[in-house]
Amino acid sequence: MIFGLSIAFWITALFTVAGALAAALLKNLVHCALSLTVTFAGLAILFLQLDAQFAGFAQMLVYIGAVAILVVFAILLTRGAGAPEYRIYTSSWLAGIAIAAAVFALLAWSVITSLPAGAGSAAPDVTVLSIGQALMSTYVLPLEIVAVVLTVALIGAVIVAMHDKGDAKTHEQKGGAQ
Amino acid sequence: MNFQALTLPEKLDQLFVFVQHWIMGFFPAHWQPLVGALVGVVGIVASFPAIFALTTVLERKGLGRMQNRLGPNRVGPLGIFQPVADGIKSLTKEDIVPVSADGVVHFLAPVVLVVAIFLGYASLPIGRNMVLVNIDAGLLFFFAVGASTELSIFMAGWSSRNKYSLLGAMRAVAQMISYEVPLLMSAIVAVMMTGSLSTVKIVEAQSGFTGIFPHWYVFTPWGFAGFVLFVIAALAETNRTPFDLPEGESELVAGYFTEYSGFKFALFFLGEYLGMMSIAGFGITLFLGGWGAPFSFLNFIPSWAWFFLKLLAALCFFIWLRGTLPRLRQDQLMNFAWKFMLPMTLLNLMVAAAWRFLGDSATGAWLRWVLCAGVLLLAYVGLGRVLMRKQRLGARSYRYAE
Amino acid sequence: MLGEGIVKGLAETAKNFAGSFVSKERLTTVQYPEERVEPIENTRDFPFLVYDGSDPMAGLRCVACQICEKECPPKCIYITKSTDKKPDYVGKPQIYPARFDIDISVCMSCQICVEVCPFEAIKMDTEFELSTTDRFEGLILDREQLAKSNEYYNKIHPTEAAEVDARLAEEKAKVEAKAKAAAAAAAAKAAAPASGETTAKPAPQKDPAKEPGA
Amino acid sequence: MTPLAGFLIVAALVFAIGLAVALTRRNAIMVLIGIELMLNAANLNLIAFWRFSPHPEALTGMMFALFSIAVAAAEAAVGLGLVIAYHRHTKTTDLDAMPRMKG
Repeated sequence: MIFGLSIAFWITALFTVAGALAAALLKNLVHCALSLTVTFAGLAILFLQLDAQFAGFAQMLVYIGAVAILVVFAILLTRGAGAPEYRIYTSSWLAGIAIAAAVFALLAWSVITSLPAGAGSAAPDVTVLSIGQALMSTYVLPLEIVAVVLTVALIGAVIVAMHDKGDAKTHEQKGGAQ
Repeated sequence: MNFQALTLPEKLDQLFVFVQHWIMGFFPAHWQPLVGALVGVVGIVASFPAIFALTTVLERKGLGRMQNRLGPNRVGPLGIFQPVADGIKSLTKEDIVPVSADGVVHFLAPVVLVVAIFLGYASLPIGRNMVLVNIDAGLLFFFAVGASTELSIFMAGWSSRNKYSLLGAMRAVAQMISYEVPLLMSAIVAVMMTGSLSTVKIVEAQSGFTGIFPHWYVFTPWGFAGFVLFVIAALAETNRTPFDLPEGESELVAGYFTEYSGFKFALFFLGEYLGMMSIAGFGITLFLGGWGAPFSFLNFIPSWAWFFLKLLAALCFFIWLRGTLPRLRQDQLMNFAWKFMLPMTLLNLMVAAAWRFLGDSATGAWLRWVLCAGVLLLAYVGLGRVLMRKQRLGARSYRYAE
Repeated sequence: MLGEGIVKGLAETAKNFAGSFVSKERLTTVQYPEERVEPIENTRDFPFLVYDGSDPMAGLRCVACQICEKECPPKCIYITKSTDKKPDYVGKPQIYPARFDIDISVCMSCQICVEVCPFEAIKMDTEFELSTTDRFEGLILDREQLAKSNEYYNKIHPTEAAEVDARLAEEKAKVEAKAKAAAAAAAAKAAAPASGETTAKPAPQKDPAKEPGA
Repeated sequence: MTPLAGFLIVAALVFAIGLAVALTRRNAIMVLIGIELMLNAANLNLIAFWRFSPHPEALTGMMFALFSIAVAAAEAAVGLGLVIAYHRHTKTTDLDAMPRMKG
């Protein structure tokens, strides 16, 4: 659908990066979580622009519907919702920025200097049916392993976050159950 | 398709499709897809809020009658212009934002809610050939978009800096996430039978008739169970009675929109009813044959009329429930979700799979009917007994804040 | 069985819903501005001042004793005493209220002002359509707005008003009898120069344990 | 810039920001947010490479992204559960104040 970078791509990319930047820079943790959601939504729209409908909707469902809520719950449960009065960056922030900048420089350099990819094939005909069939045939082993991982994560998260009395189990269950 | 060649019922059926094409004809070919989409969007944005207005009157009058009152009857004949008066009032009311509120988030919350809910209508088939975007993963799109309403509710509750708002929002989010699992699981049986996530294909799979009776999924054991579970989960998802704890006015003033007034409050109100209508619309699509007629001899009535009639019936049922049931307690709510809804939906998935593989032959048809209905009924009675005896749905347990 | 109660409840509301269309006696609604329910006799909302005769300001029973102002729990009564005196219903010169305001946005309709009034001057009204466009000044009722005739009082609370009237008439008769006796006594010793017949006239004392009304 | 390069640059930016967040913020939840950003950037890369590959019908990149989303959800649940459990014991989510976590 999108060959040549359209206006839609640039707008979405802008929102995605702006959301990520806001998440990095804002003081209030809840604001960070909300701007993180903007990034998630932007990435989902980028997936849709890449004709990956199923992945885009899965991204929305899992990240906006579950992970963002989970993060917000965790922030409120750890009483981090107010703006912190002390500095928000670690003492070694300069090194962190330097490493991140170096990584970005490396990635961008390799992207720009690499051989231009082909113009791309026509939009692939990927239906949910074909994804389901692939999941159930070629990728059945990874699927089962992911199922086990999710179950283990579900139980693990419940046990880790559980009170001794066993009554704080409501919110962690949901992230894993998606 | 040639409009002239169709019979009168077919003309009526495709009326709005032809209007859309007629409007599109005024524009150059390059612009036509955009214009067509815009016309569809305008249609949805105009028609569903109109039904919302109608629903508010129906709800207030219906609830009144259930309590042996008259309900609103002042504005216009029999009070049918009440929503106009309500709209004018909420538009002209002062918009109050608490001093300590987080202004930007407070403003964005109702907007995000209404936008997300309107997006969900995109893949809802409201008539033959009447769906805004016919995408392959239409149902997934609805659930994906619906998931973002939770965040907007959290935004509303958190940004108000009010303990009632925050408590209401946390209740709403916990409830919506808990019931999203059974909602998805109960919807999946219809997807399993159709073999597609496309809402249009799901409706088409139910459009046949045996004698005069339609092939709706609700007329099968797994379909009926799925439908009931879907309705319960949908009630919880839209914060309707008996699952309206987030707005429990006796304890939380008005829940997450306590600090909203004027037009923003109206947006929340609109969002709530639009969410109710979209989820009812998807329930109709999944289990009640979408825009299909309930009897084969009623096929001459336009498909969109059937959809809206079913939608109105569903809304009336929601109102009826609201007039009947008291509010659940938080522990009952959570126990019901995880100890009743989840096992039942999982079992229903297995029953649907068994139904699919028992086949359609003459002997198999009877066998699978008895088997599937028996398993579901047994599970329902058994699970109900266990939960009632252990009083999981009744015992009071206390939790204290740390 | 699980869900049994829900079905029963749904049947009950459906019965009510259908019944409200069939039998009109189910509906308790009264179409208020057009139809009105006659208020029951003990209805009360805000206090008013009773006057006798035809001139509201001249006939006020209130003597500005300020007991009600002191007793009022939410402190919604404001009284200024007059500097001059005017005769009350028995003809005795009394102070009268130069200003008597009640803030009905504060008043809680407790009726304590009525209970403590020794002069039967303040009573509870039944008028409830008091909305104004000015929520500050419009809800402070002054002397002129508060003054209502004894006939009006008789109309809204007939039993209670009859009792009050009887008691007042009795007292007035007693005072008049006493005055007449005093006059007769004065006439009897007309030969001797009379000295201070006013001191002989006792003030109308009231029984403190008076009935609060029917 | 080719379309692929555009998506890759966006992914690289998001990845770098996520890395910066994970390395510089003091709050443990923010570190998890940074990790989520990096995972998302990787997903975008996977999908972009899948879309512009010679044979997108093979679905390999898309599947990888789907599995990555599922694993990321599990990671978020466990990670946040750990943060909550740690907060319950020490009443802090500040990484600079977690000396006992040093191995």
